[in-house]
Amino acid sequence: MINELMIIIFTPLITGVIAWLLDIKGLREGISILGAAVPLAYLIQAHQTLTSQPSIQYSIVISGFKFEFLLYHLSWIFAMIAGVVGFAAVLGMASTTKDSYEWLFALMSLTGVYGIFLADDLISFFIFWEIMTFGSFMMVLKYNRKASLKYFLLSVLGAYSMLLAIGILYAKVGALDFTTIQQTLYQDAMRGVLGTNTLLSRNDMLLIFGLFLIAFGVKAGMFPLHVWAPDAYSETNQSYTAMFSGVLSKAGVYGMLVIYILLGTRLMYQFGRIGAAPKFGYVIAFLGGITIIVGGLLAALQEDIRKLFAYSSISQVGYILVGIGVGSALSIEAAIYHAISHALFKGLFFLIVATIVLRTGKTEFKDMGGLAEKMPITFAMTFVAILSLAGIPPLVGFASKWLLFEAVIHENMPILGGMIFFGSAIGFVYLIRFTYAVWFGQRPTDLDDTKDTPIPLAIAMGILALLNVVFGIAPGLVATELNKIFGKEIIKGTIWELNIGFGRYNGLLITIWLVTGIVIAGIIYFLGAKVRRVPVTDTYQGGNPVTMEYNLTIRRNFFLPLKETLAFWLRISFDRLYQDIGRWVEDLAETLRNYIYNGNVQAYAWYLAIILLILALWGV
Amino acid sequence: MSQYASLLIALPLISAFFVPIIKAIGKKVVMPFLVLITAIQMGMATWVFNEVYTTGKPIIIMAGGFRPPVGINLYIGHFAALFVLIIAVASFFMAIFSMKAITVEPKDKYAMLSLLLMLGATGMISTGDIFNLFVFMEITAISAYALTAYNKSGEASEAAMKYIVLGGIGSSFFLVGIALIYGSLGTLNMAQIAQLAGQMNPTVAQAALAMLVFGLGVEAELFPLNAWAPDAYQAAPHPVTAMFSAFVVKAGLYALARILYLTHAVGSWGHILRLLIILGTLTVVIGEFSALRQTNVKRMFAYSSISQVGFIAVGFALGTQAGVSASIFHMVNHAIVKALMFMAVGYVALELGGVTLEDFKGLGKVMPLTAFAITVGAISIIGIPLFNVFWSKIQLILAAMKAGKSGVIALILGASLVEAVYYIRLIHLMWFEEGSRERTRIKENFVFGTIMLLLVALIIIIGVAPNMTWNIVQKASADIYNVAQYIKNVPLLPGVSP
Amino acid sequence: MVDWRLFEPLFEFARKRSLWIVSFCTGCGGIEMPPLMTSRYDLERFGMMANPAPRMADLFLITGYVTPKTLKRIIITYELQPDPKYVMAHGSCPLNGGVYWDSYNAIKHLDKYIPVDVVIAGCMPRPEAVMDGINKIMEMIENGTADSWKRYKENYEWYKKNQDELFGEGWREREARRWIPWLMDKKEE
Amino acid sequence: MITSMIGIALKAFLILLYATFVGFMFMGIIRIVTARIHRRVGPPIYQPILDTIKLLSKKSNITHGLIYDFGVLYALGATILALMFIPLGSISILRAYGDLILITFLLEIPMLGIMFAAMSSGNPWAGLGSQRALLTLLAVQVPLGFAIVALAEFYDTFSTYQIVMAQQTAGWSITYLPLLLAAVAYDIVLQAMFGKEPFDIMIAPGEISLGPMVEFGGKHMGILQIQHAIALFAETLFFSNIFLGGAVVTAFASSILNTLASLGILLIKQLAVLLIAIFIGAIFPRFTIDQAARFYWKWPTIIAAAGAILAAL
Repeated sequence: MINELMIIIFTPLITGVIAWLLDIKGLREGISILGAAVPLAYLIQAHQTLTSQPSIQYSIVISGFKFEFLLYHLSWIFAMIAGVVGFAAVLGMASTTKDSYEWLFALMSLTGVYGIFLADDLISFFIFWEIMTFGSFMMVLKYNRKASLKYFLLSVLGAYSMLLAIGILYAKVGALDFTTIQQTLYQDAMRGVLGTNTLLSRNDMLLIFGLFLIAFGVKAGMFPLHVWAPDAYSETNQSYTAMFSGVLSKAGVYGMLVIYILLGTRLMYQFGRIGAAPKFGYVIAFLGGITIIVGGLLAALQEDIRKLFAYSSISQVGYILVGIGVGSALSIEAAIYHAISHALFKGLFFLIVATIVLRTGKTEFKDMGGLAEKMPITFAMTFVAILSLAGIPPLVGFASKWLLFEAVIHENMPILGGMIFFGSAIGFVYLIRFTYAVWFGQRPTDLDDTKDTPIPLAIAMGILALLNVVFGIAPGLVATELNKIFGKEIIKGTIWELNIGFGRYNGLLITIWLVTGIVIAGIIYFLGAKVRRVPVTDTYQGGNPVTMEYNLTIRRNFFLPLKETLAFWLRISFDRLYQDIGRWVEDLAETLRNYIYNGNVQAYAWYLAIILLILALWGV
Repeated sequence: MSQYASLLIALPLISAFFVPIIKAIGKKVVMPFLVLITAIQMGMATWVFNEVYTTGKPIIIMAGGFRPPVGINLYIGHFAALFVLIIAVASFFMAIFSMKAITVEPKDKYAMLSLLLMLGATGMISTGDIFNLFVFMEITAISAYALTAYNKSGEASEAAMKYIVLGGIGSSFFLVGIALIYGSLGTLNMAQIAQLAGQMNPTVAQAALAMLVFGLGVEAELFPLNAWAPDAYQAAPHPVTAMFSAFVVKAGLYALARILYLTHAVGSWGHILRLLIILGTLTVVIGEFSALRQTNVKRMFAYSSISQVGFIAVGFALGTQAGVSASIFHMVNHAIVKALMFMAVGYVALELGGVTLEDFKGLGKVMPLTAFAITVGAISIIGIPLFNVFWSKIQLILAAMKAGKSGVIALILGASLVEAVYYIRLIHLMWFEEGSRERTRIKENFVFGTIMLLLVALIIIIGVAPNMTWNIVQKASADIYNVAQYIKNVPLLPGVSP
Repeated sequence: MVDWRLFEPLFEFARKRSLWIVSFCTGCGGIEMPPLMTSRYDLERFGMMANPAPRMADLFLITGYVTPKTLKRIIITYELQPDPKYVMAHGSCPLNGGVYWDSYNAIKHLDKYIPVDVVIAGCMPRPEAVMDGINKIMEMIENGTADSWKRYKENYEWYKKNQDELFGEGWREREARRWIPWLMDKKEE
Repeated sequence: MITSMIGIALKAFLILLYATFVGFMFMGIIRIVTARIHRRVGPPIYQPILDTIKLLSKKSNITHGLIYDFGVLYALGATILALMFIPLGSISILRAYGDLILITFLLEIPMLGIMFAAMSSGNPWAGLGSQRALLTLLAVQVPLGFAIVALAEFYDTFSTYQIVMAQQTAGWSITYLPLLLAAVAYDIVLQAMFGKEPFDIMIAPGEISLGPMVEFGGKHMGILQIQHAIALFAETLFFSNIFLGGAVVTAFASSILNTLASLGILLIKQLAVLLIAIFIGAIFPRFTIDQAARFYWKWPTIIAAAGAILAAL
């Protein structure tokens, strides 16, 4: 019997390969969508199973390794993120993909993500991590070598760091499955508390933690390892980016949770706490906080839609990291909640960007404007997405952000609190810039015959937009699932209400009163005189007459004052630093080669002599 | 029955000397003859492989019926059976490839030399006598020198010259090492050396081992004894390069590992392991770095091949069974991948007349199948899951970590990052960049395409389902690692001691 | 819809007591505005407020001479204002050309181009005179005679004809285009 | 059930009416006090009401599309929503849900509606004004955030109502050093939230023609006037509640008297907050946007962060 976990994990890959081999237009899309839908269906079904039993397990031995897979509440939630957003992204790709190459690798990365979420031992975790990286890398490679190389190098750096950490753990613990490692390290911590010698030294723990942090930080886009994300997210099929940013970055987040699961107790024992948060978590949280700010500010200064959202993605993942770093049960739940909402709204955003790019063929703000009239459906979706990302009640973005704020601030983290506040404001800032430059204002004449979204994309966006609204109005739906992770009621309240003791949020109530407020405003509005629709040229420009030929909308350098204010900080760039290092390494390599393999046989003979000398002196 | 296995040595040897006669029959028959012989060899190797792995017992062939240590014996254990097969298969594929790839006359010399190369490598792997090992090594080396120079270009002669100088120095020291061992133990039989290794005078043992390692280091391309390799790889005819990478260097590595583990009772064993690890790591790092800015793709692959060899050496030098297993696994995978890639590069060179990066631009449109093969090979070498090299790499890394060599692994992984860079550049170049020259699509040779696809399929099959290969490899590694078993397997003449 | 006629007196009162001014200060009349707004005369007593945006303004104040070039802006700004809107011409120049009576390049009669409710003569009218004018327009609003916006609508053809006679047909488009090359140059710098 | 709902609706209506009225009065007071500082007479206190009536009774209105209308409605709706959550004595309807973070967000989002509407007009001034408004928002967000953090950490609750109740027994927030610092920072932030000098660069009347407001006229502007009034009321009320002790009078036997007394006390506190803002606004010139950002990211942030850290200790 084939286990359902295997079906969940491998269906996308298999369908991807089939779609790639068949390469018949229409058929490949259908197969691929099926490939994304089947795991989702199985996951939804698994929800039933998980109510009666704590987890679903599967294990297999390959190449001397025992691969274990486990579906329990935490992984179910993450897998559902992958399922829903992945499905939507695949639907979107049905409209935007032109060849089967993309299907293969997009679905391969989906398989990778499922594998990561369901893996219950480090080796399968690593393997699927690599599969995911590879799949997404190939998606970028097609569009841009430099971006993909940057992505791949940093990812592989992360992956190798993880491998080293896994290796150290394996060397010390002698096992690779989560359960054993967790128990061993827990016992190790207990040994430490009792004062006996521990299995792993302080330096070991520091090393393992650091390596894992690099590994997961890269994928999550954590500062200062975020530099790949803006390029990689933007230089690929934008429908795929919905998955890339919405789901793949969650693998990094999930990895951070894995740190907690595996090493939490041991690290806590080793390094203690700052205030209420574990010290190691504080590192994550603080880097997350910086990520929010850096990502947000850079997002506001971008001139390319795709880049804006790429940076925005980085910024939003920063929130999640803050939540995870703070490390209380509530904050972790909040972080996961935000992971869900981030996947939903950012997936939606990238599908919107995909639509725009598909229909206009342009990506820069300077070529856009006034599309709201031409693409009303897309704009409606954008509206939902914007409200959600900006954290406007009653959408899901607010519910999760609210939870996160409360969780972080409640743990007495003033500086982090300030950082996340700043982050929410910067969210407004770059969203409005996007809205203004793309949807409003004067429309360049070459966009006059822009069509609205194709149907698969519309369905995909519709799914995500609906979930954005539903999970915002009824946050309890998510909270019940989150509570199952810890097995106790951390977030109380009803389906409409989140109640965490020191704060309450009721999505339904807010919706009702917001509607009431708007109705009141509407009454006043409709009592007034009739309105007349005027064109965009009929605006006040200091009395000057205007025509459509001249651009009235500020499309470039919209936040110039911000740039000026931040001029000092903007000179510091980690991207450049890495590039310099890369160039330096290449030069070194070249010099090295020229010196060593210089083509001179006398020199080569000398090498032999030297080695012989070393052999003699060493005394082997 | 199992005595027929000696034909593995005899057949290429005899047929090599038949080549002039064949030539007399007809010039055109020479290459088909080569293919035929390698095919027969492959058949035999398959049979031997099957025999060894089904019975689980090594095939011991005593030359002239004299039992060792008096007579020379061949020992075709699990490892040898596996590698004899690989050698035969690689030779067979390359023989087919050389039908088109070898254009320079005299082809009969080529056929002869490549048969001798195969013979030498097979002999190195299957011999049970250390002096015999030296002889086979010399056969391999000398035919390799000649084959390197086969293209008769200045570049080729220079490369061959370098190879001869360095190889010559290496083998002379190897011989000195053997002499020392013989002087100390009075035996040349490997099993007996293993038996008696503990009794050796430590100083002599040290010196002898140093010489042996030094000598084999040249063949096994350890840094900095590998200086000949890039030139030779680049200058040699394409099938020869593939053979170098696929089995010649592997034979050297095998010899290194075999001697190393046979003498593990020697007091200074730990030292030599440490030295080997250092050399292996340096090989990896320097090899990868050298490949980084290479514009000649063949040379780039050569450097890459060198660094992979360093990887294997590190695995052997860990001194644990896990390390040996991983190394052998890596050897198998590397042989497959590099055979594929050198063949593909050679094919590109044949069709397009050059192997610089410029020639590779837009290859995906000109020669899609070849480009695909190179891509799969490159991806595999980078170490992506679902491709074969991943498994051996991760096994090796975990083995090294288990042995407490995290620093070394960190260095090696760092070097692997560099590897990713140049392979990705190549892949992007092939598929997504337009060449400066207008080129039409070339109709690819059906046979070569089939061979390449076969190898690609092998890469992916091992990548997706590595279990079978892994089991084979584990048995092979036990063959090398478990010296006690080895001694027991060889029917030493009782009572004969030095 | 609700019949709002019942509330019309309230509305008229509000309109009268809440005149937001958009002022066109090209001429020397502009200098008379600060004393009006500041502590000496303090127009805000009457709920008047200077307002830079014509969309929410009620009273259009033309303070001084009008040239063809400025007239174009005046017309455009006037048309941007929502009804009901009022125009007050300030000083002799808009009334009859004033000292520029024989200038080749000044508009002598503003009310040929847009309707004017109140004209304040004088060169310049002192703030008291302006306040008198404002008082006048307030009265007119109260008794419903400040109906220039209605007149503009009713006699739009005539105003249009006068404007076109002065500037030529399609002057708005032309005027707008005139600036494009200049703006484009600016962009490239 | 029905009766209680009607009761709630009635109460909400009354609160709304009261807030609107007081808000308009506040707007009038701003104008009068500013005038007096300028040594002018100033308009009557009911002037903003007249303005609003005038704007609403305009006979022609323009629109730039659906978002233009919706943004305005959304702004007012969200302001009403925010109002409902802020404790007003003991009579606020949703005070149980009056969460600090929620209210802080709700007080900001009307601006988002206005921005939407303004930008959809396509007027460059509106774009520029929105940009400035957003950057001001960004600038104030840091000290604002720290101030809120300080409060939440000091009282260990996010419920505004509970904070008010705590102040009834323990004294006003500003009597504690951390919260005093927070209050100072918040008050500076309030200056920008009111759109008063020196942080009114976003509307800069002479320079960019009221910025975001440039295209609003007629009933849109009228609705925004109402929104402004309610927002003014809500913001001052929020400040009075969290820093100045709020007001929950229980001295009288009659609940109506209690309510009236509470409202009275609150009104005085709100006026105090408002007057500070007016005084500062009347005597300062305008900061450019980068100056404003640098200012906010320096002193108020330091003050508020100090408050937050002290509160956390």
